[in-house]
Amino acid sequence: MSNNEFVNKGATKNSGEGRTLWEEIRRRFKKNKFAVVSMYFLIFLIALAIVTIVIDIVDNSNIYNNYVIKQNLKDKLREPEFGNPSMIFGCDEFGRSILFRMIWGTRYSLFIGLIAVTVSLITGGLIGSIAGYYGGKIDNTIMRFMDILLAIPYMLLAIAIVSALGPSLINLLISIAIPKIPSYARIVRASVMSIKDLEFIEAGKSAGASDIRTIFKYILPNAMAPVIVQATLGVADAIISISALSYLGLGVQPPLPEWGAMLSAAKTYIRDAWHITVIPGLGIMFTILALNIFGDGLRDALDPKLQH
Amino acid sequence: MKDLLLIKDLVIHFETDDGIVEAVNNITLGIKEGQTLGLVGETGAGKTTLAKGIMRLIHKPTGKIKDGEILYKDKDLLKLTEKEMREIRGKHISMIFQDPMTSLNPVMTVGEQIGEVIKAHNRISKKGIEKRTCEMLETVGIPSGRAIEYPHQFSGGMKQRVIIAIALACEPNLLIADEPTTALDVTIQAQVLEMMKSLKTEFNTSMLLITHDLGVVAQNCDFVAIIYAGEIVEYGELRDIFKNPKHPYTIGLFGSIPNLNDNVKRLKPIDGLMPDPMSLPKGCKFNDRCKFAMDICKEKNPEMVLLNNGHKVKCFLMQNNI
Amino acid sequence: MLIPVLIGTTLIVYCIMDLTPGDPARMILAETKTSEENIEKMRESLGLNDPLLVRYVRYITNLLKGDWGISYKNRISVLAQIKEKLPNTMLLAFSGMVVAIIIGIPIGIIAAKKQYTLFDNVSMIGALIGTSAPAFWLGLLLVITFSLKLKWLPPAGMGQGFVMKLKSLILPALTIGTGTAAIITRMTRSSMLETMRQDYIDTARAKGIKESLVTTGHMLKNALIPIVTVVGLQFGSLLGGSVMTENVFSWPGLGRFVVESIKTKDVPCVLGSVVALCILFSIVNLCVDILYAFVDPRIKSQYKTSRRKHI
Amino acid sequence: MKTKKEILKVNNLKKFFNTPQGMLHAVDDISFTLSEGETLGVVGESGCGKSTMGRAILRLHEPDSGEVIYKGEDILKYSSKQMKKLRTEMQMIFQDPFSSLNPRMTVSQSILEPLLIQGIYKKEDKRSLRIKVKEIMNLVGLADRLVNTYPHELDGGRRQRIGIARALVLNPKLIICDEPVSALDVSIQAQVLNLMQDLQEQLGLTYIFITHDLSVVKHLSSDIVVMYLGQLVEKAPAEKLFANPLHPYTKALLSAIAVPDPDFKADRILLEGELTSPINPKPGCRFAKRCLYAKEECYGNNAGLVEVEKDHFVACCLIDGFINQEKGVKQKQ
Repeated sequence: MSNNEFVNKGATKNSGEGRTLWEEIRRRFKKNKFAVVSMYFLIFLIALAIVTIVIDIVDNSNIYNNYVIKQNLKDKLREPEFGNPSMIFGCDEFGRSILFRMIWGTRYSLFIGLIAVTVSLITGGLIGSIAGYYGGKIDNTIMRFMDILLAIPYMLLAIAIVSALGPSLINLLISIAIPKIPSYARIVRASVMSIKDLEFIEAGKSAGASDIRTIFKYILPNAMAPVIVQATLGVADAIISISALSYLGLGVQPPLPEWGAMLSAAKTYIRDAWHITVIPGLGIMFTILALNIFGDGLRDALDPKLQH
Repeated sequence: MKDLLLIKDLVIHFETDDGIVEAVNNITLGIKEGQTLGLVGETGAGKTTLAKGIMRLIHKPTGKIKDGEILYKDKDLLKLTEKEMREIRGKHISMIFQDPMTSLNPVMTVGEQIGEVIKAHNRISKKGIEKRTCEMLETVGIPSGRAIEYPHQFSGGMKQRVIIAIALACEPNLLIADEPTTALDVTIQAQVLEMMKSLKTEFNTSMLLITHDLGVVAQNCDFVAIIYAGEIVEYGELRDIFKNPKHPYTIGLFGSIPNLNDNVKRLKPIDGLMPDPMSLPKGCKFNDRCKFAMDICKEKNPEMVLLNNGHKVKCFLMQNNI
Repeated sequence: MLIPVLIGTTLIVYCIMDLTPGDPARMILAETKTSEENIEKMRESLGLNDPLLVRYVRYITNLLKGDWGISYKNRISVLAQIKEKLPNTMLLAFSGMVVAIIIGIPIGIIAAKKQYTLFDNVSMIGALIGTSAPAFWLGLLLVITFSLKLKWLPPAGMGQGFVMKLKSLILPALTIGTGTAAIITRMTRSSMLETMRQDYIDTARAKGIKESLVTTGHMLKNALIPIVTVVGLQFGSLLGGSVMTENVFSWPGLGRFVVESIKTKDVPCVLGSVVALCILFSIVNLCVDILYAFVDPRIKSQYKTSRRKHI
Repeated sequence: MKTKKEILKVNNLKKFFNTPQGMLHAVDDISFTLSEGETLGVVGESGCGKSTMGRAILRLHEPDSGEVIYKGEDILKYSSKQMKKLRTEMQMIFQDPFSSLNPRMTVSQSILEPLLIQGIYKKEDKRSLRIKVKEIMNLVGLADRLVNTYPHELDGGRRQRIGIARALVLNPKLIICDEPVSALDVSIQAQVLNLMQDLQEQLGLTYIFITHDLSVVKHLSSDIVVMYLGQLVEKAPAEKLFANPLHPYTKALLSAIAVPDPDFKADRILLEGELTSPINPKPGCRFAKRCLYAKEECYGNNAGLVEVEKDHFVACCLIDGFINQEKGVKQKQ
């Protein structure tokens, strides 16, 4: 006696069959025009950075040497001229075209930012999920240690680390990644704790699922949504920190064309040449603006309860 | 008996970017003076939307009252200005919401929340408000000394009593109760319903009791209206509806509840699912789940048919055999 | 809660600073070009050869006794320099916070009440730009426009006398405040929107009370709780921000002092400053906790449970 | 009547949680027996510990003491490996259709997950997995085309069927149902209750049916147990319990039901006051504070379950007084 007389009766939800979760998210994301535009802008920036690296390898960086590094003092502080392509942004204090330096500089901010965020995300995420899942004493000790790290203002910790280890790229990466670990740990912990008590976790346990399987196959995939959003906003934070450290002279060292370093060099010529301060700053701002809008769009798409 | 409140062809839709939610589709309903009308329906049938429509508390941008009139003492509430409507709310018509846990402001003392409604509707001194607040707390069975406490210091049942005190503080003529006891335990539910019944007679208020529990309706209501997919499908006196229900959906509802007296072994449920308010079927909304569905049911939406002593049914089956 | 956090922070910073290359004794005697064993004697006197932990414990005991050590560079007592510079940083940080609160909270509330209108979109775009523009770059822009081009305000430094001091405070306060104002605006707006969806707002409206009463008595009172948390948290990043702003405006505060002493590997100064800033930050967190109890009665009633769990 | 074979025996099961305010006696010394193919209804108001008891039997919450005898062995002594194997015999159905399914898994993945955990099938042998899923989905009345849909696309009733399918896939003997229909609407509730009854007849399942809805429990269960603040106060066959409730709390509970019949006038026993707190409870009967008949000795000792009539157990020290009083009334009529 099969009971399929209940089967195939009544209307299913109108959103159609087999619409996977990712299609649903993409459909909602598409509706936010700003977010889509900023996503393409970010892809453009990443492509730019990769292209410059490929060019450096291919023609063993002679463009880099004579356009980005070589100084020609006759063009010192030359105003931006819209006619001449390489002079659109004008020249800096050593007569180097700001346009080229900006293009070659994208790789530093973007890639260091991405790597720093991944490092702090993975370490913070691991610590957070262990604290969130096991709770009790483990949770307390970990969270107290995180509170201590959070008690030191972020910028101070970054400056202290980078000055102790010296201003190489790797040390810059570490000095940005480590202070951000507590905030990721806290987000992942909150997300894991909210999921760990849901009934489908108990259902898994009642079928015999082990702790590892529960954490990695059930909890983490569901905990990813808030973490991804935080990661995009985290990259924005990292870029601001890199340029701030370079501005203080502790980050990327001249002559490397990092945007923050360009600003730092520009502050001495602030009276007579406004463009060498404004343009790199705009570069930083638009990148971070794009990341923030993209992050917001992602959060609205991933967060189902926002539907009116 | 005269109608205290008469709703005529009320239509309420929610325009979301996924589509239009047709929550209430031209409902005509009257609430008699001093009587309790039970509004019975399942999730998504539009019960709460109807109640909020009467109070004009439909959430703006998306919610819109498309059409219809709500006549209260020969005044159409939908035509009133916001200021005039505010005088009605709490004074003439007040409302109790479903979940006591979230219906009280957590950062305001219980006494203030009761005093607020008294202050809004009558010009009396601070002393007078305090006295009235304590009176109300005592009538709902809460020691007036607890007026200075905050909602989180009360249990679910006690919170619901505070909410009832707020609603009845200005002795309204009509009390709308949206599933007042669904979130409570059986014994607490019995206490609260018993108290509401005695207060109703004491203040001579008429009541619109919204619920999905037919047992609560049987013990507390004088008239019953069954709502399905935003339409009233059957209306009548309590005994008419319980003793000889006519609409297939109502019959199905009675077949779905386990009955305490006779121990029937197998329930007779209604097949299929509730219709999705964003894509309601053509013709009678119940046709895809109805055992007696005829072709005409799939084409046209039936009219309300008046049977004996006010018993109305919205179904083609009734039309031909009067 | 204060003590373990302080010990933890000082220990971490002490270890980091210990990794800094370069020998302090050599730095102190750099000008005098004395022989190797003089430097060795200096190392002995400063007790630099003892293991890390011993030096740390000695440092902490001196700290509590009020001896915050002497700067390697200019031989002046670290505590004296901190006492002179800390008030400037506090002035900057508090004025920045005041700017942020005055701009952030009202705009956030109005944007939430007038959702989907022009005001809402404009203020949200403004808030987005506010969070995206790096603070130090914003400072430079302000200096260019208001000091160099329009010549209204001094470009850097702290003026003497009340009026001059105030005039020189405007730009740095704006710089440090804008980023925080943006975050507070967005936070206030989302907290208000969340509160507007709650059931007790419907209950309040069903009482027929004036809309203004519903907004102040019910919405604001509840929306304030997460806002207070964010303000407390933001103060930490404000102190961090002061490092950058003081550098741009060469404001004689602790932030600039820390950066200078880090560059010159002046360990006692760095340690002293970090300790001072952490104490300030912890005191602010304490005040936020106390403020919390007034704002949220549920916290007041079970105050013995551990610190706020809301973040 | 087929001879009742005992499938499960629970002795003095205890489960306490320590909270900042003190020790919460969630499940306090509970004992009962369950025979195969039967349904044991567990009834009680919120906070009486019925869900905790269900989870404690399956060791989802590790009980503090007591015995759970299944097929002659105490499963509380089992090692984790033995416990994993036992999962194929005892399963659970959950209450909230929205949080009991993994939002990231399709219907078929959710249903097959227990098989993959127990290693009965490997991920690779897709064909046999597909057949198994179709067979189980058909059994619980789910359309085949729903195989790849996600939970967020389905309504409460269908999600509950997926939960039932997931519990059946390991073909267990005993299923603990924690308020399986409370979150559903009346019409859908009836469909799921009928389905559970069919499955019980088809597969000879034994249910422990936990609910706060008294009319549902009467309809479905053969034996009923009433819980109050972590303790069993009464146990009896369904008809007996409703016909002649003995414990004062059961009487109040049954009189509080809103019977869907206008002519039924219940002689209401309205309980005063609120549920007392289960934290650091004082000895003696926990219902004494709210009981109308409470006497001095009720606060003294903790009366255990006493068999007053055939299969009718009550935990009340004044019970003898009631019965004589009742007998007296019967003679007078």
